[in-house]
Amino acid sequence: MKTKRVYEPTKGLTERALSYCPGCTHGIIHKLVAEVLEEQGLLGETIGVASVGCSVMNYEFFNCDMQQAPHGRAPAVATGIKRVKPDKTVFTYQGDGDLASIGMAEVVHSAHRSENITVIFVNNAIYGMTGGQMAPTTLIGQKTSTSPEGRNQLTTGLPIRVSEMLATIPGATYLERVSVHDPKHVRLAKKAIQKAFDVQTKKQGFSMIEFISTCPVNWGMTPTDSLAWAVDSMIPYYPLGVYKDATKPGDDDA
Amino acid sequence: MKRITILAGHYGSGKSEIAVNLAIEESINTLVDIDIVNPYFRSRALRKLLNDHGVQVIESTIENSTGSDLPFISAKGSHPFINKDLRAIYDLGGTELGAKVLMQYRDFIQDREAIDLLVVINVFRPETATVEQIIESIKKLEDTGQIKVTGLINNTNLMDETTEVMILQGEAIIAQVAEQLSLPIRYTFIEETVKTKTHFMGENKSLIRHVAKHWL
Amino acid sequence: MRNIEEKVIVAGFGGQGVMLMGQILSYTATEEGLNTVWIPSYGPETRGGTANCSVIISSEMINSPVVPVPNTIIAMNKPSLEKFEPKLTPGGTALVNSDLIKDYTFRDDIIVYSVPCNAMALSLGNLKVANMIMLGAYLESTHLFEVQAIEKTFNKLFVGDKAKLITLNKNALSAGIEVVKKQRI
Amino acid sequence: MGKVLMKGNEAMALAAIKGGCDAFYGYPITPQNELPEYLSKHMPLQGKVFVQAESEVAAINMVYGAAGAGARVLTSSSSPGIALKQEGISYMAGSELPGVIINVMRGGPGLGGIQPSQADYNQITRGGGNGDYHVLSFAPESLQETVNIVKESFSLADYYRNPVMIAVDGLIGQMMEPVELDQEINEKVSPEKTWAANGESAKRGKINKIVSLSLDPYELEKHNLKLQKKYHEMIANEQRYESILTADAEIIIVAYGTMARIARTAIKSLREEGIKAGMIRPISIWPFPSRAFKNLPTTVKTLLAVEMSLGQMRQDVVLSINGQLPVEFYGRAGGVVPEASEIIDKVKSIIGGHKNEN
Repeated sequence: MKTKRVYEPTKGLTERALSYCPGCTHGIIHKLVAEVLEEQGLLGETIGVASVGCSVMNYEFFNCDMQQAPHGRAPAVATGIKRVKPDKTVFTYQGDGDLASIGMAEVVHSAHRSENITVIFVNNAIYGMTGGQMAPTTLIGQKTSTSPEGRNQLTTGLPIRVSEMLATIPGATYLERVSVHDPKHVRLAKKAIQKAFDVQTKKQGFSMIEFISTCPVNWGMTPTDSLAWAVDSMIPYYPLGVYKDATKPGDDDA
Repeated sequence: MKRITILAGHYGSGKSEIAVNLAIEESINTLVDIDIVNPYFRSRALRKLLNDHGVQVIESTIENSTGSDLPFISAKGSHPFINKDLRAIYDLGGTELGAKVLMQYRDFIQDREAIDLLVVINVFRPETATVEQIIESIKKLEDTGQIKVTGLINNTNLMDETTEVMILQGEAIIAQVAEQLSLPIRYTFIEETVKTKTHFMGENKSLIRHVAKHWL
Repeated sequence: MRNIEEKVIVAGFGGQGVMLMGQILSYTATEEGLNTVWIPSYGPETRGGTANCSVIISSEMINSPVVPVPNTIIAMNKPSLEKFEPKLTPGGTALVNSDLIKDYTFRDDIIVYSVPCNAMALSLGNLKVANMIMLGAYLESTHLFEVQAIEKTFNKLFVGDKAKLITLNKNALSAGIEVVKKQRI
Repeated sequence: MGKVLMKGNEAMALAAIKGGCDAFYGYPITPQNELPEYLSKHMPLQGKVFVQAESEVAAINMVYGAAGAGARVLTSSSSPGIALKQEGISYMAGSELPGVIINVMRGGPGLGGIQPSQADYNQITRGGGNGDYHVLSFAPESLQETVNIVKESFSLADYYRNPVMIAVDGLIGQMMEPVELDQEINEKVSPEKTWAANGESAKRGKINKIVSLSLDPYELEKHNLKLQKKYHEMIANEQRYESILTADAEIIIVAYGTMARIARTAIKSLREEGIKAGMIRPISIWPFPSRAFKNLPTTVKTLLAVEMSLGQMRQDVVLSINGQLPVEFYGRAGGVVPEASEIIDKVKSIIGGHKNEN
């Protein structure tokens, strides 16, 4: 009997088994980014910047040149690379602790300079790697190991909406928040990544895709419950959609 | 011993030592390390010793990363709940936060009768020094993990400065907890340096320090 | 080769062009093949307060760039004179802006040239060239360089839009030279 | 090009361009501002990169990124800014990336002042970042020496795949002195950067990774030992110093940078008075030129460390002489530049002291 190959793994990922916990959406996001790089023919001329957090070892997973950045500094490292290699594709892959807390200055200023890089921002409202502490994106009332009674806005402020904030910066070119909780949204998320790398290829400036993600282990939920919680609790506070699109539609030759 | 024993307790209570001791002595074939709270003093480092005793260790999915402090949980962690051939000990992280990790397995836990959740107590740990403190921590644990505690372990010790009197001091406090919560004291662990003929409450076991030997 | 060992401190308000005076001396020294070091006072002092720079010009290799004891001081205002006159070496020269320094009792072991450089600059039509009048006075008092050497530096320094300033600055230089010549007599 | 009169900061900037610098990333701080100001004008003219970062922290990480991509990179700052850059410097050393860092030192601790100082000696030679690493560091005394070392440092950084720091004090940054920018220098020839993560994996046929993370302690130890081997090579090959009038000296002053120039003036006066003073002038401060202290003439009775800091370099002198001779100290701090007369007085008090002992 003849077999027909209908699917094969993307070449954008290495053979290494991912190090993520069961039910974590990092795996899906890795796959989407890798597929887009492969499909757009960019893989062989891309430099990825790994950050600190659960995805710290993603330099083992992405099948392209990679550099590992200090905590929060990925957009600065990417700036350094992009300025000396303006024709290469440069992306960072950062979590919410890395990007929205310790590395807030770097992402804001990279957007501000309209640095021609793509930021993949994975927001799961918690510090996963260090054991479930409160992140700047942790929701009000959400219990974490450093907000044992639930996050209290009086002492810790309200969760930061990064996409909305960066949308106020003139230099930001393309900002979209997506989710990967079901197949339909996975497809939409992939489109967003395609758009972001497209913006970079056309040298149109700073692009960032924010992913609503999960952490079953540190949220203390089953994987399915955590996807439901992302939909029911996170998306209402972090609505999906395009927050900034400063590219000119139809003007593909620009 | 039940098919699955989950060990909980404050960090520094001696969970990991007891997990290793029980695994070796009680012909357990699987030790699941899901301590994401304090991954530094965990039983993973003892993989070889355990393997030599026929115990497979389920731990981080990062291969060959000894000394790693990346708290990833292996997908294999749910296997003992599903595969009835496995006799397993789960080593949870300290405090109630360690129990949070159990929540992801909720859908797999069908046979609750086969599971013991034992709380390891050392009354010389300042956070579990009084009856009230211990009861409160057990309640938090049950609340966070959505699972009932089924027994207590007296592991009162000051490492090699432990004396018989200290163990009895611990027993006096833990016995009150046991009475108020209607829980049995399942084991008392006796530091191997303590020479005593006294029989303490529960099954008595001599504690051989495997983890500390590697770390301290 | 001439045996030269000149240490001068130029001081005044920020905006009086004291840094430029020192730099012109160093530029000229470089062109003449001499060793030279120019050091500014920098930081808050240069923003509206007193500003000063020190210049060493030497036929030998210059070791310490610091000038604790100058041979010459150029004081464009009174605070500068008060600060640096005590440091001047005995027998040294002080060139002072007499328009801004009045009623001052000078040390009796130094040579003083009083140059009304503000008034002179105004009569040349631009207060800003007071520093170049002072530079002329310095040249005449030390004979460190030929006038032509300084004028060469002007030609290099004032280029483009600034080229039109060369004549004015040369005139200022000559005026300063004349003042000292007269005081010598 | 003959001799030109340039300000130290400008001269270093131009020297960097002549040394083949591809990119500069920096953040303003006194007293080094003329350096980025010069490069902001001249780098773009040469089709090269200039970026003013949002902070020193970002700047050094841009350097880290660009160095990882294979470029010749420069950053400059002054003491408190260098303190902020230590994390990135440690990452560069850990992942073996070349890069040049110019430190125009000012007084500390904390925000300190803006006047010249040498108080970063420990920060530079002991390493302000985490881990067992060293930064090859030079402390020139004149603009000519500075310019030559800046030019050379890019090839040294490439050769050793390690950060190189040029440590000058605020005075050298601010002073003007004639310099010859095209003097011949010894450039180390370094192999092609086949390790760079420069986005050429398709062409290269393999993936490159720039990483300092290593979770297996035995692997990490191995990496550390490899780094140590490199540092030992630097200790063997890069000790640089100048011995001045040491052959018959009774007292040897040890001083570097501007301090050494002031000491030269002091020595000249002392010799005129018949006091036999000499000097060892470290040019590399890491590795410290311990070699200079071997086989000193028997006439030498005392060493005198002179610094614009309070005994930081003296420790290295003590280690180098290893108890064979007493090591006296004179220093000023906080941005005060000692005068030659202060050193002369100190020498006389020491010599007098010896005479009393005899």
